[in-house]
Amino acid sequence: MYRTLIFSFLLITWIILSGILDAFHVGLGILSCIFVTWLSSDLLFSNRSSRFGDRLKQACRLPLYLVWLLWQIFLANIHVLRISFSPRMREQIQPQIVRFRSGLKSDFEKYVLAQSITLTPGTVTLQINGDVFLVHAISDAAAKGLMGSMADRIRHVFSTD
Amino acid sequence: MEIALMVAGICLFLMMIPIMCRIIIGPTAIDRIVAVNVIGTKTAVLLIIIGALFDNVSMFVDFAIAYAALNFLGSLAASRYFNRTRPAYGKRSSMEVKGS
Amino acid sequence: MDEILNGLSIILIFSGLIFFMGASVGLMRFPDFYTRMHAAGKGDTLSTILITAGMAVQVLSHFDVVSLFVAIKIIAIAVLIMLTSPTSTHLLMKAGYDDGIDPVTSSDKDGIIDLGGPFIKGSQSGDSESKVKKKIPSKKKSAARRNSV
Amino acid sequence: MKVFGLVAVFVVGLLLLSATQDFPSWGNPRSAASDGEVSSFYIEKTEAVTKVPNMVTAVLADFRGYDTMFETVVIFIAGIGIIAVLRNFEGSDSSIDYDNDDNGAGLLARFTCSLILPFIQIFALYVVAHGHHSPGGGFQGGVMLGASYILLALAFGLSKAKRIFSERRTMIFAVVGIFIYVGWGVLCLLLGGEFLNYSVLDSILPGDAMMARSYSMLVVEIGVAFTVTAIMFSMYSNLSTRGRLSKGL
Repeated sequence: MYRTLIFSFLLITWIILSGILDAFHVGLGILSCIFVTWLSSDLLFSNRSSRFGDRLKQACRLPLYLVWLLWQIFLANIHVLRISFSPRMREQIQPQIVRFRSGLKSDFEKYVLAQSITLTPGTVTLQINGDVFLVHAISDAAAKGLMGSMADRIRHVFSTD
Repeated sequence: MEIALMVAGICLFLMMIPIMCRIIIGPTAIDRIVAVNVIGTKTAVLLIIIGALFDNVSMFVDFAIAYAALNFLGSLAASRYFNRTRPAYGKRSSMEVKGS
Repeated sequence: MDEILNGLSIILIFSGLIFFMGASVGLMRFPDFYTRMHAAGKGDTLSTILITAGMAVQVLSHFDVVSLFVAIKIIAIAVLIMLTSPTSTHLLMKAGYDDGIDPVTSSDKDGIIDLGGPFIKGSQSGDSESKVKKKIPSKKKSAARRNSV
Repeated sequence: MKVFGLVAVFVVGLLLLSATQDFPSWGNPRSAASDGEVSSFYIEKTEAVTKVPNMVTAVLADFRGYDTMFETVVIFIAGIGIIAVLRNFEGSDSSIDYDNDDNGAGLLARFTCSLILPFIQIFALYVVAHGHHSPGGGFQGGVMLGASYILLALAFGLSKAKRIFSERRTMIFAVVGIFIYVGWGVLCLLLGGEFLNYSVLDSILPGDAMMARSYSMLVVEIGVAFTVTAIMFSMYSNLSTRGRLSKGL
């Protein structure tokens, strides 16, 4: 079932890449997609136990989160831009290493949280040990921002209800 | 429009110069790799702009995808190399790593 | 219509260039490699997203199926970089941290600051301790002091 | 020693720069490269004779098929050479368990790689299959496909990549690539043409003689891609483990 899904993803990718829609090239595409599905379909969707309805809900919630994340990335860049052009830069940054527990269960949630932390204001994930995140923050404000709503939002996106 | 793209490409190239300075002055090896990584990402973008200038984006976009993917491979390999060779530097101390 | 799309794409491309300028200046000016990583990782991603979005709008300005596919490919580059750039930032920073490059910290912030957690509402464990900052003394305090701002 | 190297590089660079004065000026239509009989033949006849829009691919895989075949063999020999120099069978005894030490590059790298890897592979196959229409072909696609397995080995540890690309299978792939290429040429011989003269294959392929050449180029490129992929991965795994083929980079 998941293999079919992966196959259709890959076929869509092929058609977008190829742009030639005659029988010969689409046939080659189908062959290649079967080949790649056979080779590496175990890489996508590491957790195969969840039902398709849950997946669908998650897929619907994810774009909303991504839009919010894009806005946060924009803010992050304004932040870095202001710091790097300010003449008194050394007073504006308070580099520090903080750690916290996220409370997220599955690995993929942790992955999304770590990537989001790296993309958003002044923080970069340094290490993940089990549930404990070690984060390098560029200023006090950025470190405080870690306690915001991000983990909650991710929890909401990947919750099964 | 062509002039705007030309200006954008030239600006992109000029802004790579400080990053190249960072590659030269270091001071740590990882600084240099970060700078190379940034230049690699921007080269992918620059390839698209060049494609638009030559009026052949559909060809250049393939190069850009390949470049972006291989760029990630490079930084992944570099980070694993530094993790692996850590015993060569000895224990955690900043002095030995600098200038390497 | 064409003018609007062209103008939009020029605005996107040049705002991307401004962010890239921030990244490149930050890469020069920041004091240590951890902070430089912030400039590189973030400025790079957003400027790439903006410039590629601008180019996609530009390609779409004469609309047909082929240019739609090309635009999707350009957006795919942005997605690829959005996935890989934070990962490589994290990996390189982790490699530096494991290698023993000491971060430059402000004078009252050396060591690791514990923020507690978990930050999920309704989570049962560890709430009593959450949001209590406590400092853990660093083993290499002297080294960190030497580097402090 | 560094200064000596700098001087050597500088002198050689000056020599090369002085040689550029003899080049024809940029875009000169009367230069030797574009004025000759051969290149004008390629430029005028390629699309008519082979039905391949991309002239470079046609020259590479059809008109100069011998050249490309031996380029593939050169790559194969390079891989064999690296194995001959580096492969260290002493380290592979079971007393030292290197594989346990190699657990990849962490959670983030694992997830990122598993998200982008299938798409990189499909992109590589696309590059192989569309050598006729866009820049690309066997060498480029093979490099991308090999790189995808290097990525797998870097992110998940070499043992995971070796599950698909064991040493034996790598060498079989490399040989099969060359075998496809040479075998296709021999097939031409058997059907009464010259070696690598694809136009006689129209009796077994659909379409006329020109389409047969077009399809044959695809087959040949697939062979090249096989060899390049296998040798790329073999080179990486030998170089990064000092020939032990365990414990990754």
